[in-house]
Amino acid sequence: MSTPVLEVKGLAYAYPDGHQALFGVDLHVHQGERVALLGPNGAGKTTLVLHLNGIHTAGAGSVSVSGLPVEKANLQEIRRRVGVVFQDPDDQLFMGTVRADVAFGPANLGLKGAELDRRVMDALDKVGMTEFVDRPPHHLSFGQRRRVAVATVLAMEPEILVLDEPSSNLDPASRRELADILRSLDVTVLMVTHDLPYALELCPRSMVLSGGTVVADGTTYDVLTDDALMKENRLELPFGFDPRSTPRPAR
Amino acid sequence: MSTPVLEVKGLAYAYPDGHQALFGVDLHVHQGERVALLGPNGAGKTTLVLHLNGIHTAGAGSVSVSGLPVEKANLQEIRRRVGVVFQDPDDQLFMGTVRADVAFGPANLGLKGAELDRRVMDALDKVGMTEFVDRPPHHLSFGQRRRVAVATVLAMEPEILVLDEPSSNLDPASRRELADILRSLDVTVLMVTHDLPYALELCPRSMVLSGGTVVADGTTYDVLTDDALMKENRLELPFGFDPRSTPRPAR
Amino acid sequence: MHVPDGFLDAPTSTATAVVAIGCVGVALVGARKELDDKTAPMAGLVAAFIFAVQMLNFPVGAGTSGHLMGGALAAVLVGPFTGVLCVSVVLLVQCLLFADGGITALGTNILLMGVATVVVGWLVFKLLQTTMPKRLALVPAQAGIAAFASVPAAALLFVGLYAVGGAADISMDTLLTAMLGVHVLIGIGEGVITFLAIGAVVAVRPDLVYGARRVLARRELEIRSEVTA
Amino acid sequence: MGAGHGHKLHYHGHSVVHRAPAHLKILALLAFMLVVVATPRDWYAAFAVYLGVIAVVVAVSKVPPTYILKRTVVEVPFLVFALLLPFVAQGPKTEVLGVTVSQHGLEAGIALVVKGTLGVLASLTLAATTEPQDLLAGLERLRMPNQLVQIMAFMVRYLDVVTDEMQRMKVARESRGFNARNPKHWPILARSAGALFIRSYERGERVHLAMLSRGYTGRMPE
Ligand SMILES: Nc1ncnc2c1ncn2[C@@H]1O[C@H](COP(=O)(O)OP(=O)(O)OP(=O)(O)O)[C@@H](O)[C@H]1O
Ligand SMILES: Nc1ncnc2c1ncn2[C@@H]1O[C@H](COP(=O)(O)OP(=O)(O)OP(=O)(O)O)[C@@H](O)[C@H]1O
Ligand SMILES: [Mg+2]
Ligand SMILES: [Mg+2]
Repeated sequence: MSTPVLEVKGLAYAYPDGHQALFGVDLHVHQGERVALLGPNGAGKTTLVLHLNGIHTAGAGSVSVSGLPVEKANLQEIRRRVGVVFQDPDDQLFMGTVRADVAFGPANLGLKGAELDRRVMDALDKVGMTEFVDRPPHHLSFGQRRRVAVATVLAMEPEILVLDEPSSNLDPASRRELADILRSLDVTVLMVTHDLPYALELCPRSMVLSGGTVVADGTTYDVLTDDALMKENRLELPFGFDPRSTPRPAR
Repeated sequence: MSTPVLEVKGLAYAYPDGHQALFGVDLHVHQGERVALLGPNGAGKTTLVLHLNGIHTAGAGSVSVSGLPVEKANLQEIRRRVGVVFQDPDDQLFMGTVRADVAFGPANLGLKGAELDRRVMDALDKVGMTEFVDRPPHHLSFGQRRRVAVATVLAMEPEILVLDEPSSNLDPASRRELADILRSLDVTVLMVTHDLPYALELCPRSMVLSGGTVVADGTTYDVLTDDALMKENRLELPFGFDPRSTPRPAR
Repeated sequence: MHVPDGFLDAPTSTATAVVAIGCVGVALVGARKELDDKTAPMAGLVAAFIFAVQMLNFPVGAGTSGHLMGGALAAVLVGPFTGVLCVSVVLLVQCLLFADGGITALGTNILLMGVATVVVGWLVFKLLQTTMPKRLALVPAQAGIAAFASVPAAALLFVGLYAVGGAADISMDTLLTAMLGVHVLIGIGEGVITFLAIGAVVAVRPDLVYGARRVLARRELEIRSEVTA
Repeated sequence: MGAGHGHKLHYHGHSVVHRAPAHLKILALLAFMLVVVATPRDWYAAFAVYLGVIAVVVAVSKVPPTYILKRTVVEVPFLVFALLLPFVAQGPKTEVLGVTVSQHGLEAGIALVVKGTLGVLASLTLAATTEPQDLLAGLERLRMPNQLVQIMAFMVRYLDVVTDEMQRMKVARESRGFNARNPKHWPILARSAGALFIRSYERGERVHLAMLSRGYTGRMPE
């Protein structure tokens, strides 16, 4: 098999205040896969995600992206390849206007002028936020900020998209549109979510993180229908939803 | 009919930067009702919610709570009666420890000592966060912060609970537990949500806000099965969910 | 004690400017060891905080204005060299954007509030650290005492500079008594605030306190091997 | 946190003075003040000319003079000092309006007021016509060492973060029945100040990391 685009081995991490969040995580994601990362609140999902582009530095174990170890010398390159949408859009948006914010990443990659403009408007168009291009991001509604946050990362056209609960606070149509966008892109996707039907719809494969380790890894259908596993990890299917009665999604 | 506990008449509001978000909102909520507030991103839901305890001041129209107009003289009393869970937990939590944060509200109501302690631990117990009582809230995971944010409001035992997307970022079990809590309390609930199955499960009545006005008000079942209305307001049922095939929830 | 334009005569102002530039130069070299990717934002925040603290400007008795200085706080949080840089940046911003302290007196101000308080604060802090047991819990108190000591020290330097280049010959005794009296009071406030601020940071993010790094224990990570499905 | 959408002292405008490159404005301010300070204290005519120069610049900039005058209050503490000088200084005495004061102290006090006021007016004119962002760029062009530029850039940004977090905390407190007018609540304010420090730092740190995640290398893209 080819080298995995994301490879995490024995990853452990403690926050500066001494609280340990990861206790030896192992995972592989291959080129073009769409993988859901499930698990209860406080499982360590966000902590794991923030290792994938070197925001946190492994306390033990290793992380590599397309064979490149995540370490100081490679950070520039790795951050070009891995785009992370944070769980909190307020952590992601910092410029004075939506346009400047979305342009920030591509401009750092060296894009300019019309080309830069096209990238910005394309990305905003995808998330349906073109009309807000000259507003300050912190004057938008929460869901609008989330959409802009997604656009800032799409505009960089990364090879690997890591999204931390991208669908939360989105209205139902935006949620579906985001799924359409992710399906239409030819990139590897790792998506943290608590929305199990969404995971089933979008990601053929799922991993369950719990208490700082990976406790399950398989097809999303198998994970969602494993009642014992689900119960142990605070995963429950929502009211009125049964994966057994839905059409098996196409890959 | 009795005086409504929440009464909004012709409410209009523009943000300080000149952007108008509400264009004449009318609504009534009666004692003991549980009402869902649906609508697309940017519809004005959060803006409306922030009028209900006087954080924003009506630009035109009026808001009253149990007959008491929301104005400076009544704010203290209104904030005792109306508990608001903000959309962003970071807006809600500000003290150095979870305990201090949850105790803050009841302490302002004059509670002390053992009584105060009981309130705090009760509220944290409800959201399953007792073991985090001495951690700083800003060092918790997003979902954990959301749960503490809910606890800070529960601890005040308000008569009217207003929740802005309380279920986002919660793991599925916590989401269900929150529904159980809300059902078990004898209070009036107004809940903003994008999670339509959750609205159907929990709230017999729904209102749809769109472009700053109320465009629909009826039973949640009727709203969710009105295809034209749904489509117009970016409301879509999630993958694998059909209200027609679910058991009608008990009131 | 932001000195305005024309308060000291031209030769004194020039001399202090030269000394200040020298000190900032030394700090720039020294700070290379202290400043990295993660500490640059910290230095910025410390500067912002000192800025806010110094805005609490209250006129006091026999003459000058008094306010908190924050030099010792900066030294303990980000290290002495970066500390000098932080306070200097604050003074530069105050001078250019708020007209607080004259542009021709910038050197004097940096010397008084940037260099003197940081150096004295840091020396006292180090002295306390070496003579007291190595315990994290003691760091805030040590910082508080250092902060208290740093303020009258700066006042003393101020009186010295005024004696050399002051515009009017007032009795040095009067000035000295007045300045010291006032600044001992300010020093108490400075000490308490520094104690509280460092205490708050040490409690949840001890790694952010430069002066606490020596006493931070290394933590062992636990690995849990679980059977993966 | 908007990256530098003005500060309290900036008066939005598009005049020549607003548009002039910031580094030239800083140099001009410095040169102007050096001349002012070096002027002997009894050349009153010269000071009148300096004041005229400032008045012309302010007029060209179209910043309302009252806008600048209102902000000269930073000077007050030193005015107090200047007013006291004639009474505490030594040397030959003279009589003004029937009060015996020190001749030397009187002259020094007047000079202090005159020079200090010119300095404050000139600096405020710069502040009113220059965005912090431009000022930063100007200092960079003047070869201010990179470490100082970085600290200042973060400081300007953090001032926004801190105000923003402070505002959020205020709303949160008030929603839960808090009323800051009561002094018995001060300890709570003190404790939340500690939380504010960490919170602002961590928010700023996360934003900084978000910038790095999008390829930031320490310099804003054009
Ligand atoms: N800044 C921090 N400092 C200390 N501990 C933290 C910090 N952030 C998170 N933690 C702790 O680390 C653990 C893992 O947190 P993480 O944010 O990774 O959870 P998560 O799986 O993303 O949860 P959620 O679904 O709620 O977002 C939690 O127990 C949390 O309390
Ligand atoms: N602080 C602000 N300043 C200016 N405009 C704002 C501000 N906050 C929100 N808006 C605008 O007001 C409108 C309503 O925003 P609001 O936050 O109420 O939407 P919402 O219905 O809560 O959306 P969401 O589902 O995304 O949370 C939006 O168009 C938004 O851009
Ligand atoms: Mg998370
Ligand atoms: Mg909202």
